[in-house]
Amino acid sequence: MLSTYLIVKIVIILVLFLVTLGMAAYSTYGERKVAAFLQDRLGPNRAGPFGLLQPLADGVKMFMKEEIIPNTSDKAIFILGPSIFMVTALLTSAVIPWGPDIHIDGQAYPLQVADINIALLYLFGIVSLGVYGIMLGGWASNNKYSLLGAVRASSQMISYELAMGLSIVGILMYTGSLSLRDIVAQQQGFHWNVFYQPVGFVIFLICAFAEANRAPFDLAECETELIGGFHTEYSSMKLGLFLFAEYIHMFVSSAVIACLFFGGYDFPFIDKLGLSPNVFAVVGVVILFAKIIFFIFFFMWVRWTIPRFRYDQLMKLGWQILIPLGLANIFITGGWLTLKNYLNW
Amino acid sequence: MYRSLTAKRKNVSAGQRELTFMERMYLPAILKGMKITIGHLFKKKVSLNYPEVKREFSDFYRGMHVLKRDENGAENCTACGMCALACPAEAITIDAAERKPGEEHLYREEKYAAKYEINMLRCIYCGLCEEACPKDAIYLTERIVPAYYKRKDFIYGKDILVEDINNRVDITKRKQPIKKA
Amino acid sequence: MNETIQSIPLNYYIVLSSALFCIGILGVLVKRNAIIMFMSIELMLNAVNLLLVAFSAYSQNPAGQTFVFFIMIIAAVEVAVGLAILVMIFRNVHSIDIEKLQNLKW
Amino acid sequence: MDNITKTIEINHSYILDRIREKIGIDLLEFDHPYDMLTIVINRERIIDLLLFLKNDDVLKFDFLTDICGIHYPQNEGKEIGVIYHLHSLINNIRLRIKTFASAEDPKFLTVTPVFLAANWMERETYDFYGAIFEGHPDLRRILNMDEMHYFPMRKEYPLQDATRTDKPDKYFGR
Amino acid sequence: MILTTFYILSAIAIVCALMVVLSKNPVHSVLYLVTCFFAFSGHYILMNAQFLAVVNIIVYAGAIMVLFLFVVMMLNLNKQNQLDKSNVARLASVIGAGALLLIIVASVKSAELDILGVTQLGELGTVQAIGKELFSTYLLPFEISSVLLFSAIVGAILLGKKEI
Amino acid sequence: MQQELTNQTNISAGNLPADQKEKLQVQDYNTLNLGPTHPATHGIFQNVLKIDGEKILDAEPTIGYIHRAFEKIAENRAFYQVTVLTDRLNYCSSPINNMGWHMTVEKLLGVKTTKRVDYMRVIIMELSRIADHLICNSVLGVDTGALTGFTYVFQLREKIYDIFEEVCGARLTTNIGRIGGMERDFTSKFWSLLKEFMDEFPKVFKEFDLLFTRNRIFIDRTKNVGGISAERALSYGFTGPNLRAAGVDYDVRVMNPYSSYEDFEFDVPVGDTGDCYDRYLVRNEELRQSYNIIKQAMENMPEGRHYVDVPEFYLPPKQDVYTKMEPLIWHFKIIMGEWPVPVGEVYHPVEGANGELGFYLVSDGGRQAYRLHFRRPCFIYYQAYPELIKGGMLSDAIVTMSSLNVIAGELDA
Repeated sequence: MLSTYLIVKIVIILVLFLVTLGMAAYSTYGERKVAAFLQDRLGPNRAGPFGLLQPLADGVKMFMKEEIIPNTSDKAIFILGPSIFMVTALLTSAVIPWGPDIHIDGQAYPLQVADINIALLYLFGIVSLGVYGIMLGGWASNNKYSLLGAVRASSQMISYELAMGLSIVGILMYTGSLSLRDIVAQQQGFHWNVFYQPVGFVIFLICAFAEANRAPFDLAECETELIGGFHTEYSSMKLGLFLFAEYIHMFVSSAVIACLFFGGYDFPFIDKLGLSPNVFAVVGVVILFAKIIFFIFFFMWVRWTIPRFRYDQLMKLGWQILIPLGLANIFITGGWLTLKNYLNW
Repeated sequence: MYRSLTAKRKNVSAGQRELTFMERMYLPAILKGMKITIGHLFKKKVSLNYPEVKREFSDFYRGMHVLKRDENGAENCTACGMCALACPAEAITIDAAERKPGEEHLYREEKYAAKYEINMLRCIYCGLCEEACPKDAIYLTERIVPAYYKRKDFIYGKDILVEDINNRVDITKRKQPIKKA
Repeated sequence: MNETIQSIPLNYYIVLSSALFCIGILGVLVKRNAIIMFMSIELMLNAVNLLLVAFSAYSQNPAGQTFVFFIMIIAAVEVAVGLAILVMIFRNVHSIDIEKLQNLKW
Repeated sequence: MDNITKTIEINHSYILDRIREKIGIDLLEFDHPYDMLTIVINRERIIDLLLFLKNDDVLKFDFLTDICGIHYPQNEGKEIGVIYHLHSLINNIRLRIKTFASAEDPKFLTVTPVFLAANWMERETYDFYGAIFEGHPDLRRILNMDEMHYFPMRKEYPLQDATRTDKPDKYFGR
Repeated sequence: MILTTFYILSAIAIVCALMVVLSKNPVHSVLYLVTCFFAFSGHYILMNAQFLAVVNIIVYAGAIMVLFLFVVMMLNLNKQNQLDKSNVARLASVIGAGALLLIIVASVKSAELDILGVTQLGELGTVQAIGKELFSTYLLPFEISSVLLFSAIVGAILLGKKEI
Repeated sequence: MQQELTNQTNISAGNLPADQKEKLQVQDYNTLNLGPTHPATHGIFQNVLKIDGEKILDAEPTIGYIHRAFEKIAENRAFYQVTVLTDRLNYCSSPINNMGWHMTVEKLLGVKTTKRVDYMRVIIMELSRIADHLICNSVLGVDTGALTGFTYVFQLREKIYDIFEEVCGARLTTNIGRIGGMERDFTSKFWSLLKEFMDEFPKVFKEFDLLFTRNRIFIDRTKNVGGISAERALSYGFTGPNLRAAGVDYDVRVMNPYSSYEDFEFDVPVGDTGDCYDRYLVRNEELRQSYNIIKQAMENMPEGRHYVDVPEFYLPPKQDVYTKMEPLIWHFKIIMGEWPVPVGEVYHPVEGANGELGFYLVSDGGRQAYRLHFRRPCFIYYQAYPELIKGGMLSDAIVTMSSLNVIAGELDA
């Protein structure tokens, strides 16, 4: 029994790893294609049909490029930076429930790497470590633009983590669990949290943008001001890691949004179809991925539409608007729950 | 503010309304913008697949030069030096030579350019040489000068500039229409 | 996880914590860089945390873990204010060498 | 349109009279080439004149359009010239002022205190012609490199330095 | 297996702690300390204190050390700014710290710790358990700590401002 | 007492060793090289910023990286060859520069152009003004982080360049028109292209407008950023949209009409505060006005020849040159520059896309100008840049730079 369990877990981890990388790779392609289409351009269309092999070509290009480490940089940290960024980005996907349980030999296996009871806290812990990658990378480059980018990124991520935490507290109060699995399970049957926590959702969405360093919060790399921000001095695969990690971040953020607010693998009336458990699981995974892809597209769509904030405006938005809003959300949720308890609904 | 200088003054800054509350919430502009951008998702794309599809040049496009021959295949250029004089970039070098008997099929007039070089690195494609030419000899065409690795490759001599006798370059469209007197 | 207590005697944790604590003291004593000293103090706090958690676990008393929680709060507070002071000192004196920060008035 | 009545009133002779009458600057020459009043004054009086023109209630030459230098090698003692173009926006009338100095002593007074715009234009003039503007806050070369030891727009310097070897004619079509 | 994990984590913790003190570059010190805190979190997990383990990472690694790193970067403390005490002072401090360690270890050795006769780890470290404890027994300190945090925010902002 | 006070205040500095004392003076800020090759400079020039964190304490612009000695070259080139130099001043709107130069020479010669030539020129000039303003405003969008609006209006600019190509054969460095008129009459293809552009412009521009004008993020980024008062702006020699944004309705087209601008109905948009947002609004309004001017010019285009007789400069028709003796001699004389020109000096301002573009031409009667000075608006107003960005954030510096529309070609000449 244990061995099947282990095998299933390992398979899930491997598949998840590959899927994450694949999603990130095709997000780069998608980003370019979406940007191009939104801008009346064609986008990549040379490598393969419709340019579908473009991520491969990009990868090859990244690997073949000359590796440049600035002479004045702190070499160990210079290499450490993108690595940390990549690892933390990958780690977050461990706690996301990718679908309903799969049944093998009458035994249910959750499609999840680890169902820990403090999954949300774990997410926060890992996300807060992502700052190190950017900060160290930016600092070690020994370039003023990189440093400015690093400073911007770190203060931005720390500030928005706060608001993000507050936005989730509402959900916690509502669901009473820190486990993503429980949270998703509670939303089955179209009881999506987004209907009960709309404010929390908006705050979380904005913070997800900020945490993933996406426009309009891409101040850290802000090509017109800081040239490349923290990755100005990076080249070759180390740059690739930074860029890749950003897309992984986006993928995971989308997954978390889908799980927290959009019922994860739930879809209206899917539970009424009476599908067999394994088909149900597959359909659930597909549904979750559809949601994720929609949110990735949404990320891109927003990025290619609006201007970015200025540093002080960003801070102001985070501290003066989102955090009070998050607090208010907690208050209202708490009041509502108390009322509900009181009236025994 | 400063005194008005003309009656055509129109203040555009004061004309802007204050942002409404909704607009201050960022959302309407963002949503409107997103509507616009999503609308473009399905529009016809304007970029061309370059090497396969090429954009149409105008009839007067100022690209690579050509030294014309007349209808008998003799070179029009008479090495008068007008083009070199008119060239603001000093890109043209000409050495003149006398036509020898028996070369009438090669050169139209008694004098011809033994050496005619245009340095394509200096050339700014302004078209003044074409305008200065009194002999219907030099024209800019819609061909494009390719890139090379070496500077000396950009110095085009007569071997490149003079049109191939079997493969004429058509410049009739860029010639001035004949004025009715 | 429940076998932890059987396999690791509490003494081990006490020795580990005291070692880390002493390293913290060493850092405070050796360094002149105020920030490193500060970090050493954090290390000491953490050594204490570890010990508290160990005691709490070995005595099945949640109070220890609650204390750790409070220590973390205090550490955060201390770091926020302390680093702000350090930054201000650096602005005025352009150094965070404690040997240069001896005079109270400047 | 009161602008029109004013332009009739403020014609060239009126400006000249007013300058003479109010501050008594010795106008060395004046002319109206292409309908623009051009006056030549002593270089010492430029600040007085510009200050007066700027602050005068009627004339209001409050816009410094341009400063540029000029070099007349054959005019002995007046080789280097600095030319100011002023514009009275209210009256819509333009004025050209010229001052001259010798090439040995090309000293002029800066008008930066009167018009902030003069700063870089004077630097440019210094850069090209070597006109030294006394009192200028930051008289350095602006367009050319600092190591340059001559003033390239003076007529004695040809367009191309015949002695340079880094750009062989062969590659530049000459 | 548990014991091995303990040894590995302890080794990481001690080596990193030493490197915090020994490394020349403050940024390296910060990184070593972060690694050290990870080892601490590992220990917490060993002792079934998951909540504290995660909070340790979030608060220490994710916030406090980032703040340190931030300040080190902002003040641009490079190697040339690295300051050390004289050799005599260093020797004295090593001896002092070593002596302290000796005393503690010696005293622990003689102490009788069997009084804590617990052999099973309960569900002490879960969020629920800690939360219950915090919001019942330690409610007052918990609320006061929020005041403390608030005053720290105010204080840090006041101190950080250039001109008040 | 005084001594004591200073002692007390300097006590921290007094305690420091000598090398750190120096640091004390310089370390209150950090320097940041914005340029020469920074993406936001849109050209090559440098700003050494003194920054404290993100705040800018001071700036020191250094220019001249692409100085090409145009004024010296112009003294060694015949008049008709100077046109290609003007192409390279403000390369976003070279036709205006070309026309300005042609009109300067015409003024020197005392030539009066016909209405048809004037109107043709007005169409070309306003098109290039549209191209320039579109680029400036959309690049302002790019510098605030929104690339998409840029790509939309860039298509319009491409259309304008197609039109230029149809007139003169080149897109960017146009060398359009000749002294005395245009080199050739507008073709039917030109008219259809122009009509297509006129049909499309309002639609695309509306989208652009919707993307930015009322977007709070954009407004926050640009409002009260890089503002300047009217008095300071005048003193700094601001012209064009930048001066108008500060509230002075000075427009050369209205004040000193050239090329029959007095025939057209258009407004002079002004702003209030001279900040980036006002500059953006003024440019946007000018786009509409330019569009209207082109419309009027298209409607009222008079019949006639596309050039006037300037035997000194306008080349005779090629057909005559090939066949007749007299035009051939003319042709040679024009190219050789053997026609005498009047001795004199002339200043001719035109409303360039960035402001008053002036040509000060001193002629000694020879083939070449004795002295030709370009009054480049960018060069003059760029010196106000440090003042505009002082006290702002780094992002403000970028936005201010792009909304000033500093173009390196014009800056350095």
